[in-house]
Formats: sequence, structure tokens, C-alpha cells
Amino acid sequence: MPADSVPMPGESIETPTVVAPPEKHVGVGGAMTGAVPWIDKAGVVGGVFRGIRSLFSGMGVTVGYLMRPSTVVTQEYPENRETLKLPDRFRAQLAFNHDDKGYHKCTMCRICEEACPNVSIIITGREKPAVSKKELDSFVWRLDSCTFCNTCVIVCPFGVLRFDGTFESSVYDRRLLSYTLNRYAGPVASVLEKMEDPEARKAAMDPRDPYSGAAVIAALIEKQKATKVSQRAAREAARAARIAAKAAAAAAPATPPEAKDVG
Amino acid sequence: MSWQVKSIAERTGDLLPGSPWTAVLYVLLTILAVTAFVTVAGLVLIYAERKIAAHFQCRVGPMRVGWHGVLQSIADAIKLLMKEDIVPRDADALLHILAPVLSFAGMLLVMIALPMSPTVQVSDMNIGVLYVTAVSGLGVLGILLGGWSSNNKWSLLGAMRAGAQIISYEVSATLALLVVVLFAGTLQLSGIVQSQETGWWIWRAHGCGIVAFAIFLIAGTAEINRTPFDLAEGESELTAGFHTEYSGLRFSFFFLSEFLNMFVLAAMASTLFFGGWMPLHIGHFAGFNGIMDLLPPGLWFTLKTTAMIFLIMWFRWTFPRLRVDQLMRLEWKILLPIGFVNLFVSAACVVTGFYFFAQ
Amino acid sequence: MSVHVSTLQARISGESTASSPLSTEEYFVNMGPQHPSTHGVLRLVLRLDGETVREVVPVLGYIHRGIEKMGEHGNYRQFVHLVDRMDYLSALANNWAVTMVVEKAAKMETTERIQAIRTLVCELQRIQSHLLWWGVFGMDLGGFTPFFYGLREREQICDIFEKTIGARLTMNYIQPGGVMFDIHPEFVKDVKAFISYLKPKLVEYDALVTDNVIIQERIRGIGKLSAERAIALGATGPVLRASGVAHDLRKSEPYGVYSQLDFDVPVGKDGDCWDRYWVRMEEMRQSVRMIEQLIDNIPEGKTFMVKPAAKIKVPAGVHYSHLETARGILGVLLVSDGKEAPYRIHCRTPNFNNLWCIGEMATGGRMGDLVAMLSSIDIVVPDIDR
Amino acid sequence: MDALNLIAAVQALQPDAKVREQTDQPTLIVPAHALVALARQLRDDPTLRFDLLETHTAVDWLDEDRFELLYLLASVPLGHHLTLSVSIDRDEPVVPTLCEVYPIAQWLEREVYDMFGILYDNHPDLRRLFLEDDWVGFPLRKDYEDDFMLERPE
Repeated sequence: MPADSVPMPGESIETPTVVAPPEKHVGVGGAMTGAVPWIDKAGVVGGVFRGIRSLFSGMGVTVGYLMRPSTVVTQEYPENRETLKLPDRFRAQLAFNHDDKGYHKCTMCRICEEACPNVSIIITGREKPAVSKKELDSFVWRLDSCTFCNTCVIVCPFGVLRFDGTFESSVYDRRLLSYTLNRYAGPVASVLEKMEDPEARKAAMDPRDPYSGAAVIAALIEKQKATKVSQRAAREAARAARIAAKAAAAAAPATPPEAKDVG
Repeated sequence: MSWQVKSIAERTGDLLPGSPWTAVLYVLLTILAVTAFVTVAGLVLIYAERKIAAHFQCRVGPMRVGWHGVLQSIADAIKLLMKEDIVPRDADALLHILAPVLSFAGMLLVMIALPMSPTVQVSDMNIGVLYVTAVSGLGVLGILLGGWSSNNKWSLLGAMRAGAQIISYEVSATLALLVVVLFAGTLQLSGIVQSQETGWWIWRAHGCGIVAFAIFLIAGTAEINRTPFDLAEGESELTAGFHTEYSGLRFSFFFLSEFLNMFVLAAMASTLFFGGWMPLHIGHFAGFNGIMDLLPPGLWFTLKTTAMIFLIMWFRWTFPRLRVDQLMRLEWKILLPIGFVNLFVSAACVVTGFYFFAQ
Repeated sequence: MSVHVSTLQARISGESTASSPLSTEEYFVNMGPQHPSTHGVLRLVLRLDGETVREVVPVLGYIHRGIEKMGEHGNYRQFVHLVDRMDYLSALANNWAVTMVVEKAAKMETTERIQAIRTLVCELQRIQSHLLWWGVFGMDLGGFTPFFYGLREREQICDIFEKTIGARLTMNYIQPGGVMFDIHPEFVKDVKAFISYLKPKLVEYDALVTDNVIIQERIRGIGKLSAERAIALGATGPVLRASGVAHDLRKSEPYGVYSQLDFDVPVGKDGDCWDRYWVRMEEMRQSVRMIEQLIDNIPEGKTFMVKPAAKIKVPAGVHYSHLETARGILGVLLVSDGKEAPYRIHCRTPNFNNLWCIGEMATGGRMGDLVAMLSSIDIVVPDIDR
Repeated sequence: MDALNLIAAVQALQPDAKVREQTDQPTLIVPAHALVALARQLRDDPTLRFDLLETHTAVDWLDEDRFELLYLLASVPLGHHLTLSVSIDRDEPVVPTLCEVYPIAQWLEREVYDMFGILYDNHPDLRRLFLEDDWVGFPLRKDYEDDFMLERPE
């Protein structure tokens, strides 16, 4: 490309542009910015009148809304609870899809737990599975750390999870923000439905308190504390080894000449 | 017909004829009356501002306390009374405490000169206009002291802006007042009202009145630190300007005096240019004047003042703020020359008697 | 070698440069971290001479969350939702920037429908962002009412997003391989209703703010930035375009379906606050134009090309792609070592560079001008700090 | 200008520059001492005109014991891109500053100093950008350890 055809900044390549802010300057001829002494500026009277007119047109806009109370957009929240309808997809609280009988389909595959960006989902299994191989004990969801990214919902292969619009979730105790989503511990719906005896079904299921998540998290934290101590010890040992190795590497080239000198 | 002017002073005299306690009783009654009025008017104004602002902005404003939030101001007052009263550690404590009182006192003192109806006026001085101009200047002292004593750079900036602004605009406001004084031929506020018996000065003075009114309105808005001239507070620039460091009761003093100053401005504007409590009269057209007289003068005053207040609120909720140097240019390069020319023209009108219904 | 590491304290304890005997003592004042017009937790240390600004020293980091470090600890899909929290007013564009670099690096395919939906929601969000900016701009200049009008219209866009995306601010909608949901059945109808609602409002905005004499006097001729300086300071987006440089990635390196759309790039002349204001107002109109062209022509097709749970493997190397958000060029630099998590991920955010211009603009101006300039740059602080 | 021509043109200016593999933009590895001179040439050359430093960041290659500095240049009028890559020793991370060529580098380099501890020679105002002045360590280095850092439970 020849140098003289190079566009300058501003005249960039084949971009259709709308240039130039409108020239109609409604200011008072620079009288107030002080750029030009106001008497010298031609058309200052017209400028002043245009300026005043612009003020009135602005006042017209505001008074227009004052005169029309129908334009009020305020929603008075607790009063409009009845009519307030949030869209279906609104992400406010994670919930389990239980079928009509109250069964869920969670197989404890832990895909959602892995997909969760910040460990807001904690899944624990039962110690002694009664019926099937893997049985869900509690599916804990931490509202306090959830970012509502919806990833868990879309990755779930069985459609167990959904976000619903129950947005009034404020509580006075932070620990209450850890919910146990499953209503019972035990096998998945497919296993339960194969069981003919309703009593056996009931025996396989263990009711779960929605607010028992805090206990699960507390136990997890205790466990992590213990592992963290050992992890830190290992890390520090590795660090010391690294430093020692580096020191040795630094000392190594220095040693031979010394030896030479002695020799 | 002519209105009988009878102030509280005379009425107190009727109550206890010849007693030496008259003066004491008079002072007590005045304090009670003015304080009660100021409190009620302040609460009403704050509520009105919030509601009007809300509807300008497609909102509903306070709705929860009382019917449509009518008790909101009272709830706010209680809240402000109960708040912690903070004096910053390195502030000049005495001046910090004194500043809101001064500001409030300036506003209260103006209040006693306002003729709200022929019978409701605390003190009808023969130098009324001069008194109002002088005493309302006291408010700026409170603002300056408050900003300076807070030991905060934002407060200081706000106070300096306010000082420069109020003192500058006082000049224009006074020039506009002088126009009416010239036409009325008196400084007494009740006299000015009486002089408008054949029509308001805004239309009787061949445009001089309109120009003077416009200047007075602009300068007055600047004096009471409201948008578009709220540089002293300058919420988006100086956080809160001179009252950044004030809380609780002391803040409410500043707040209340700001709102009551708006009332004072509106009352002065309506007194000087719209006849105060004087009903709408057209010359010596007795039939029309008689119909207009059916409404009591107190109501006329209230209506005019309310309209003025609404206008000032309308400005505030429509316009953005000027910059500090533009503010000064507006005053010294635009308003002041116009004001002077206007004064000369009106003087010529008065000398030649060239205005409507000149006696 | 002269590497000297300084501190903030040393930086702001310089001597007064008062030159004439008339000039007063200069002083430092902290604007922020909590200040109404720094729009968040930005701190500007100002050296003032009376009302005149002599120097601006931005102090950043009050909302630094280490998003780049967090990105190294999760996989690519998990990084997408983090960038929502950078420039929260163009969360969708942020999503798209990450998605774009991941798709480009991992050679994932998309359909026309996906690209059209992405373009559509991003343009809607550009309007949304500019509306909020317009309101805040009015408020920073002291007029309170524009703020409510701007938010009122923005609310409608948020409602549209709520229906389709399920969130109002932090969307996490545009994902590597598609978009999280197909558009809501009522989306087209809602957008059309909104567009016809917005058009008269834009005229009203002109009456209330654009033509207002006080606004014009306040923002004309202040905060000037020449084209050369704007580029040298790394400004992008409306700030650069207001200086007269028609640099818009939607035109120069079209992504999405921008190449099929007919729109103009608004360009200013002097690079002052007024030009920046005007460019943004015009951009809203151009976005309306784009949406009108697109809304009836969303092609059919799939909206998610891969299984959401599928792992994304990005070949080792350095990958970079950028796009135009409401504030300028957002680039995502991805350094991969072939594993599931990025080795290093860096976001080139528009606000970071745009804020850098404030030092040059504001010097010599007044306090009130500084607020107008800061507002005309349209900063979003979390985007600066990341 | 397309990638091949671009690389040829830059290599004509700086013969030491080598092409970096595994990138999706034309990327050249440049020795640290030649960086400033090359950047100035790139900016001023009328056929190249890289007037915009789009971003600058570093990568910590812990295993190879080096920092890789990436300078992403773009040309606003000509619309092409180029990345410069500079490798420096991890133990002595000093590199000349680009502040004089691209003013924006002042902040970008401060960020990189803040996060990686890379020292910029002749930088006019080198101090931390995001973190406090008394922060210990450089968070984006791969060997940065922080007891408060959240870890994913296994």
C-alpha cells in the first residue's frame, strides 16, 4: 500500500459514518462559557431566546408527566404480591423437580456439582444404600454463594433441577441459606416405582428437612479443615524442597571454581 | 374598599391594655406563632416537594406513612431527632454547633415581616423590604460557618461556592426589588401590597415588572441554593457540600431553613409582583374587583405563594446544574446589566407616570 | 537500570506547583471511593487549586476480585459467568467475548440463529446500557429527572431479558456452543412493542436534556481529546469515536451477523463531552435500526450445538478475540496449555483504558467539569478492577 | 496487510524476531532489548502504523522458568493486528518500558507489575495498581500461595 493513500486516523477504511453533531447551537452564544464576550457574538439575542425556549420545552416534558398520573411506573411491592408474576425462566431459587408422588430422579451423578463454578452444590450419598447402588442423602444448595448462572440446570441429564421464581428468600440467619433440596433421602424414582409394596417404598425413603443443609456444610467444613492442615504441611514441605533445590543449584556452579582454587 | 392592617402587636395591645406585660406576652406569642408556622410549613413543604418530584419522575413518592404518605414528613422529623448528633473530631465545635442555628435564625427573622393577610403579619416595619434583604443575608453566614467549621474540604468548597453565589445574586435580587419599591413608593411591605389595589405590578409596569420578576426569580432561586443553582450542595460534585458533616437535628435545621427560604422567596415574589394577599383587581373595574374580593385575602396569598413554590420546584426537577464560573457569568454579565437597565427604565416610568392606573 | 517502585503516598505528596504569586495553595482531596459520581468504588485523588483541577490520580482496586485468577481454577464454561460481573451493564457482550475466543480456539460451530440471537440481545443491551448512562449523565450534571426516565425505559429491556434469559443483570446467557435458552415465544412481540415505545421517548430526551441550554453550555468544549491522543491513550468505543475516529469492530471486523446489517457509525468532531454525549445518543438510534432489521429475520436453527455438560478442550496456544461492547473493545486473551482449564486468561476491558483518559482530559478543568467528563466516559468500575 | 506480509515487514525491521507458534494472530518473539526500538518503528512506519496498544499482559511459564510478556498491537487506520512476545527470566524479571511509545502502557505495565512482579525499566510511576502498596507477593504468578484462597473440595 503506498504511503500517501494511508488513511489518517478518523478517515478509517470504508466505514459509513454519521459525522457531525448538529450545528444548531442553542447555547447563549458562548456567553456563559466565556469563550467569546457575549456582546461580540453575533446572533446572541437569537441564542438567548432559543436557550430560553429550550428550557421551556424541558419544563413541558416534566409537567406533561406530572399532569398524567397514568404514566406512573412505580410498583408498590408488598401490596402487589397477588398480581406480581415473574417469568417462568426467572432464576431465583434452585428447586428439585419432584413428580406427583413426591419422587425425584436424581441419580447422584454429581455432574451438577462439578459444573457449579463455586461449589454451591454439595451432594452427599447415603452410607448404606438400601436398594440401589448410589442413593442420594442430601442435595445441599447454598443460596449464599450461588451466582444463579443456571449451569447446573442445563447440565443435568435427568432434568432434576429447575430454577423457580420464589424470590423472597431473605432470612435473619445466614446458615438458613443452605437448603436441602430433596424431600427424602433414598433411591431414585425409577427404583422406587419398581417396588410393589408401598411400605417397602416408605422404608427406603427417609424424609429430609429443607433447612438441614447447614449441618451438612458444617460437617464438610470440619472435614476440609483437617485435610487443609495436612495439605498445607505438604505444600510447605514442597516449597522448602524447591528453595533448597534452588540454593543447591545456585551453589553448584560456585563450588567447582572454589575447589579449583583450593587445588 | 380598603383593608385594615392590624398586626399582632396591636392585637396584643388590645388583649392587655396598658399593662407592662404586654411586651413580654407579645414576644412569647410571636415566638409561638412563628415557630408553629415554620414547623408546619416546613413539614408541608417537604411532603409537597417529595410528592411533586415523584410525579415529575413518574413515581408515586411517599405512600406508606398515613394516607398517601401524608405523615411521612413527621416520621422523617422523628427519625432526624433520634439520630446521633456528630461533631467531627477536628471540627471547630462551637462554630459547628452555631452554624445551623444562624442559618435557621436568619430564616425565622425574615418570616416575621411577611404580610400573609391584612391581619396576619407579625411586624409591619416601614423598612420592610430593606429588612428582608438584610436579614436574609444572615443565612449565608450560617452556611459559610458550617462549611468552614466542619474541617472537611468538600464542605469548605461548598461553603465558598455558596458564599460567592449568594452574595453575588443578592445584588440582582435587590435591584429587582427596587423596581417595585420605585413603583410603590414605599419600603413597607403592607404598603406595597396596598399599592397594588388597582393591579399587580407584574403587569402594570409595562414589562419592567416582568423583567424584574424574572430576575428576582432567578436570583432568588440562586440565593436559596436550589437547582439549577445548587452548587453549594452539588450532590454529584461535592457529595453534600456545606452540610456534609452534619447529622440529626443540626442537619434538619439546615434542611428546614432551606425549605422555608423557598417559602420566603415565594412569599416575597408574590407580595412584590403579584399583590401578596391582594385579590386580582383590574383598575377601578368595581364589579370584577368585587367578585374577586369574595375570596379571603389569606387564600389569595396562599394560592400565589403555592404557585410560586410549584414553579421553583418545577425548575429543580427539570434543569441540570450550572457550573460555578457560568453561575458567576450569568449574574455579573447578564442579570446585573439587565437589572440596571430595567431599574432605569422603571425609574423613567415612575417619573413620567407612564404605567397602568397611575394615580 | 532505574527501576524504582513507588507508593501512592509518595505519588500524592508532591510539591505545590503554584506558579504565580496570585495562585493559592494547592490541596489534595479524595474523590471517592464513596462518592456519588464515581459510579461505584473508584477513588480519584485530585490536586485542586481552588475549583481548578490540576491533577487527577486514579486509585484503583477497591473492587478487584481477581477474576483472571479465578478463571485459572475452573473450566471454560465456568469462566463465562464470572465476566458478567465485570461490566455488568454489558454482561451479554462480556459473555460473548469469552464465548467467541473459546469457540474460535476450540473450533466450535454455531448456527445463524445463534449468531442472530446473540447480536439481537447484545444490541438490546447496548441500548439498555446507554439508557442508564443517559440517566446518570443527567444526574451527574445536577438534573435528577433524566435518571428516572432513563431507568424507566431500561426497565422494559430488563423485563424482556427476564423473560428470555431469566436474569436482569448477570445473564450468563451466551455460552460456548450456543445460547442458554431459545428466545421466549413473546420475545419478538415484546421487542417490537419496546422499539415503538422507545422512539418517541428518544425525541423527548432531546427536549429534556440534549437541547437544554444549560447542558449545552456545560458539556460543549470541555474534556477535549484529539484523535491522536485518544488512540495513544488506548481509548475505544464511544470515547474514541467522539474524537473523530470511526473505529468500530462491528464494522471493521464484523462478528455475529453485523456484516448483514445496515447501520452507520456515529462519529464526533472535537472529542469533547458533547460529542461523546451525541455519539451515544446516536448509537441508540443505530441500535434501534439494527434491531428493526433483525427482529423479523431471525433464522431457524439450533440454539445449542454441543451438550452443555460436554468438556471443552482448547488446543494449546495463545488465542485472542475482541468485540465491541457499549463502552469499547473488550478483548479476551486466552493462553491454553491444552488442559480443561485455561492456563491464563486475561480480559482487555474498555473502561480500564477509557478511564486513563480522565487524567489528560480533566487537567485544567473545573470540579464540575470533572464530573461531566467522568460521566461522559461512562465508566463501570468493576470492569476496571476486574 | 495479511499475516505473512506483516511478519515479513516486521522481520525486515527487526531480523531477530522469530515467529511464535500456536497462535491465532501473527505473533513475533522479540528480544527484550530490542522491544522499545521495534515498537517505535512499528508505530511510526507508514505502512504498519500500529498506533494502538490494545493490551499488554504476562504469562507465567513456571515450568520453563520464564515470563512471557505479550503486547497486542493494533492499527486503527489499517485494521491489522500483531502480537509481540518477549520472554524474560523468571528470577530477574526486568524489561524496558513502552510508556514513551504508548502512553497507555503506563497503566498496563503497572497492572502487570502488580500481578506478576515484573519490573519495568524507566517506568515513570511504577507502583501497584490494584492491590495495596504493602501487599506481599504477586497473585497471578503460578506459585503464589494464599491461605485465604478458596479451594475446590476434592
